[in-house]
Amino acid sequence: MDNATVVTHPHTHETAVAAEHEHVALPQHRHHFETPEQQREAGTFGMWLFLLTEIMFFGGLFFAYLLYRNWYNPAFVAASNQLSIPLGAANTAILISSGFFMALGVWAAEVRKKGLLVIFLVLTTLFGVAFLGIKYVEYHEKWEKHHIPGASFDVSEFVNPHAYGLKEQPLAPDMAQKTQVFFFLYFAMTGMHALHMIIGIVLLFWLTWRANRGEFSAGYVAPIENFGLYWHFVDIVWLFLFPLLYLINRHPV
Amino acid sequence: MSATHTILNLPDQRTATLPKRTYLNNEDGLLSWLFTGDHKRIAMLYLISITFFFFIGGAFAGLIRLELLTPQPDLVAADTYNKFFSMHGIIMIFLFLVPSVPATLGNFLIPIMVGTKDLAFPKINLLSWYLYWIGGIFTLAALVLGGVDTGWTFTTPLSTHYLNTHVVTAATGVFIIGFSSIFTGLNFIVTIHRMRAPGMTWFRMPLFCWSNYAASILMVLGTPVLAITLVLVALERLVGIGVFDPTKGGDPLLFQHLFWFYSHPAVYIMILPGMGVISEVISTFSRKRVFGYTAVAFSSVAIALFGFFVWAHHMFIMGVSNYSALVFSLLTMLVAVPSAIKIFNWAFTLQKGSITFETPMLYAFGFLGLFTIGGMTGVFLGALGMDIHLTETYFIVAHFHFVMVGGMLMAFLAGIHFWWPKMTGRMYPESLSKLAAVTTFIGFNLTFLPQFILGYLGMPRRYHAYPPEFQVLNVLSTAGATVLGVGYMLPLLYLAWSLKYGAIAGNNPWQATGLEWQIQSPPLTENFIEIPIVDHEAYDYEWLEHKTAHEVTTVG
Amino acid sequence: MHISPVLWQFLVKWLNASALFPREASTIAPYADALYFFLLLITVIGLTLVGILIFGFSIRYRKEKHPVAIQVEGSTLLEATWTIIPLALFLIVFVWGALLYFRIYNPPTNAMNIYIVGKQWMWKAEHPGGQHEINALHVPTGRNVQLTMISQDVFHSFSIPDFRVKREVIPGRYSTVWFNATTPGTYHIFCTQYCGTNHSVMIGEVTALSPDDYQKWTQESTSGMSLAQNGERLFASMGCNACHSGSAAARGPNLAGVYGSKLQLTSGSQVLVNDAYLRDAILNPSQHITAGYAPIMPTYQGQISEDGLIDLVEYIKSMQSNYRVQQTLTTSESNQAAPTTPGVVKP
Amino acid sequence: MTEYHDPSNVVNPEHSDHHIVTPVTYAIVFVSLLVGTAITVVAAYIDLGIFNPVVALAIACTKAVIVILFFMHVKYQSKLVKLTVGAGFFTFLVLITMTLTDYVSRAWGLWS
Repeated sequence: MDNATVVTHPHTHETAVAAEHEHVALPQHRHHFETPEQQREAGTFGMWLFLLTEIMFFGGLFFAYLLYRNWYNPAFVAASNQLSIPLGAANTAILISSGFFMALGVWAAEVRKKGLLVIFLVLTTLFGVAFLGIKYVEYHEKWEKHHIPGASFDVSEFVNPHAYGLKEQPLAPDMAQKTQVFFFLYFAMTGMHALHMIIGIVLLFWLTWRANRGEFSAGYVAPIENFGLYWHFVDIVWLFLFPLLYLINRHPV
Repeated sequence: MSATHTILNLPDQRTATLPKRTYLNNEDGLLSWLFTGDHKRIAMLYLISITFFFFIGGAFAGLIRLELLTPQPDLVAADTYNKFFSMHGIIMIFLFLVPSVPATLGNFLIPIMVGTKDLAFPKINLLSWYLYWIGGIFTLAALVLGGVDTGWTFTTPLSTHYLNTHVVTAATGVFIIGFSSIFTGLNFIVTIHRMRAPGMTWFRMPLFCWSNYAASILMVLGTPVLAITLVLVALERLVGIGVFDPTKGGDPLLFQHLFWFYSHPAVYIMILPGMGVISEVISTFSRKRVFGYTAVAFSSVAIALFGFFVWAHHMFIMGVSNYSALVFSLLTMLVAVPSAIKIFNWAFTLQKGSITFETPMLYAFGFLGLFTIGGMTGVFLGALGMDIHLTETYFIVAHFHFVMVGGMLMAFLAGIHFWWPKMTGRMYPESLSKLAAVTTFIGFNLTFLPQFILGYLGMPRRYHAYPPEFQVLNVLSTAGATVLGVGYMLPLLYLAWSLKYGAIAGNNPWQATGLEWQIQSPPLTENFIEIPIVDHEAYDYEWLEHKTAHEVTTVG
Repeated sequence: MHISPVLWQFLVKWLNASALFPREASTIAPYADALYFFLLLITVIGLTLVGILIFGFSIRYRKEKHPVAIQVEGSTLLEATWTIIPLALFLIVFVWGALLYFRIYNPPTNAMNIYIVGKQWMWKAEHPGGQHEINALHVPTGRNVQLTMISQDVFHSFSIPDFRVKREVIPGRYSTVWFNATTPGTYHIFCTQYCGTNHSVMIGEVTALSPDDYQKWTQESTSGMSLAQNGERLFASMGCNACHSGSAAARGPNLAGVYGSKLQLTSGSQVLVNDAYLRDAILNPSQHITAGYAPIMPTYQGQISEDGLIDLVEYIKSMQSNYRVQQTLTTSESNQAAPTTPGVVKP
Repeated sequence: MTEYHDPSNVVNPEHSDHHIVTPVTYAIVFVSLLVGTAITVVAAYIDLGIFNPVVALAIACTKAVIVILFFMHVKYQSKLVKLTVGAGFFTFLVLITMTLTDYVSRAWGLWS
């Protein structure tokens, strides 16, 4: 391996662990990188660039939301009030917990504790699945109330809320139609988020399996780290989605 | 210094032999190509792929010009014609122009130029090629299943509610190609930041790396917006949810904003790498460092940065507010300046040089002339009041063909000829290729100059039939397209011929200074036997002379 | 030359019939052409400059003459020159272009108004006097003509190259353009925004007539009912007059004289009542509730065509008093009250 | 630097050391995120006028910054990564503000 001949640089690492893996030729080290350090930094940087594309990807949706929320504010308020805050808040907490365990997983990999790493990854997965489960319950409710945009969309609940036992102001028919725009954005944004979660969970299964074989407890932690970045990014998207979609004008009118 | 050290000698070319072991014969078999991680092999795969799509797109261009030979709609039916220009646009832009220089020359050269063994993520690089093909197959499927007639711009609500062609298939194709482009850009950025050889500082990098770096930033930040826009178009079409549908409260202009947020920077994605090629070629054949290296380098980055601020100039007459139009017009004028800087810097690179006129140089001269016209006519369109009359006419068609074909394609051909010896180890036939360069230039001008006049006369773009008084100019344009077609067929033939029969090139036939010319051609799979330590500036011809002299003495 | 006389004649005719420069047929055209020639001039100068530099250097410093290159790093002075001069030129172009833009898109207040409805694949022109045209437009010379345009389906673009005016015709929103034709004659109308299969047949002709001829034309081609009259009939048949009766107890605001006024909305903002506002208030009433009224008006989205909306808008614009509204209310068969003329094309 | 062989980029300003964040830090971050969530829900029920969305977004941004800095280790990363994150949000803001110039100014002259 070419990194064996590398001149050792005068730099010393703060932690013994890091310094140790510096000089070990890892099997995962790819030939075109001169040092594992270079490989790790390239990996992190690449992952961040990928997350940049994700920011812009969701950015388009966020702008559409911003525009229509301003144009059709009463419809957005009324439709938003149909979402369940307890479920949304619970999901936020669940997702934060999932992210917390992911962060702990990265730590466990860095200090080379295989058992802990596997446990944390499993916990991350469990919380992720729980999030999707609650999301399914919410989606199902929308399905039953005909709040899914499309041919079967029903606005009667917004035109005549008192008949449905709601304490909302009734919307004029033309404004009530615009609730469909809200629900479309709701489904597009949370759906896109859920899709990212599903991809993440599939990756988590794979990573857990590899972690269980001890691949990440010998100093090679890049996949765990980079997946962690992805997972936290998905969290961040939700941190914005929750207030924007669930908490529009909740105070009593 | 004496004249004996100039390009005249080509010292290593006369005695050159093909190296025994190269990236081309390192492994054998189709699978070794399909599963390769080698950036040079992936570049060659890309080169073959984009050539394939270029000629499909070119065939559509030919059919369009043929239909426009007469004012009457006589060759094909209206919707067939619409499918032709839609396919021409989609294929040429997403499958040819966007990946053209970055994915072929960039892939091949950037790792060598910065002095490393491969791109940072070889597997992602290969994945990018596969995504390109999956996207390409979706596009071809849309074509084979019956075509798509949205135009490459997918304008809503036409694309979402009024057409019954394969819009979703084509949009899926473009969506996937977008990711291919993102991965290429991402790889370049990481490689240039993280993998430079010792001593290869930012300001020692060849300008080709700078311009590809700038284009990569645009790819990474712009493409995802196109992706989400196409997702919304597909959803609107499939479910009918109304974000872009005015009858349901949506704003069709929102689509335009999101679409052009990518598609204007995409223009710079296409042209910037071409500018990089021109810098290399002009410097090499005038034996001189690029005039104002730093200015050229920074102008690339400036174009990339400003490129994100000007998209609404595609929408001046589409109902954006007048105040917003003012802002965007002003910013458009600013983005024109870096391009002007580049042109003059290239021109002054020639000053006090020692100029030779090999084929790449001829293409580069063509580029300078045509890009000047293309750029200046861009100013016509950026000026608010002028844009009203000119937009959506043949003027705009001529303008972007001057930039894209006259600029980018000329640069691409310059680059292909320039690095052909490095990529294949063999020279192209010089006189034939000069003929091709001149033919292309003449054919191009004959095709597209009449279109400026047509545009000012008001002939709208995407017209299947037109009033008879426009015929003379259209006939000229079609005649030019024929010449242009010949100009493009020639390189395909003689470059293929040269693979077997071309003269052996040797390591450095042009006596150029880039790191890629200091290694064998074709290069080894790992590029460098040992990682070079860079101790000279880019385009340092005196360094090269010393090095060559030194080599001669040691060998002798 | 042994070119056959027939072929020669054909060639001459062909070349004579072809155009190289569009006619200048509106007051705006000379302004647009002036900027165009200025831009052409700086393009030619720039191109010549680049050409002289390239060919000059290529001849002067070709290898045969200049075998050894002299390395030059760059020159801040030169680079500043070719940064600042283009920038200055482009800024001049920007200001000039902006002035032209506002000249074309800010209609003068005294312009006569014609409505244009674009649909796949035809142009409908509706004159206030009730003349309807398809793929044709008759205008008088020497008068400011404003076009208020809307699309029924997709984006179209209304372009008259000889007038140098063009504007996108947008679904769901009025857009305007104006011109003042100078020379009688016929000129092309093109749809320049790609709008589907028959995009290239969405063309028409604008006929500029001298004021006398125009007068004659209006009288000959009238359908017998002006837009406002059509609107009045619609106003009654759709039941608008039930609420907008103008009486003090009415459930809807008084519409007489509302056009051009500033209206106080329940949202607290003030809005200028123009064509676009009236149209939107019919389709999306809840966003435009006049202060003091309840949001009870139903939406007419999907129940009324763009032509019908134009009739209504034109009617409300012309309303000076509520006398006729109240008249129609008291007539039980208000629908037949308005005269019907054979040949009226109603959507 | 030119002569010196520096494959790991250690003297490169774009380089930073590999820093291991401790579970204690993570726990503090975790708790503060939960608290932030609670505050944002409570704030939604209080009528603050136009400040409701402002508060909600401010809290969301704070939480996002905390996640980025600690969970995603940006605080301990090189300038390059910090710049990259900044560039992403900058471009997002360009998209929003430049598009808004159109939407905001469309009604100018009609509204007073």
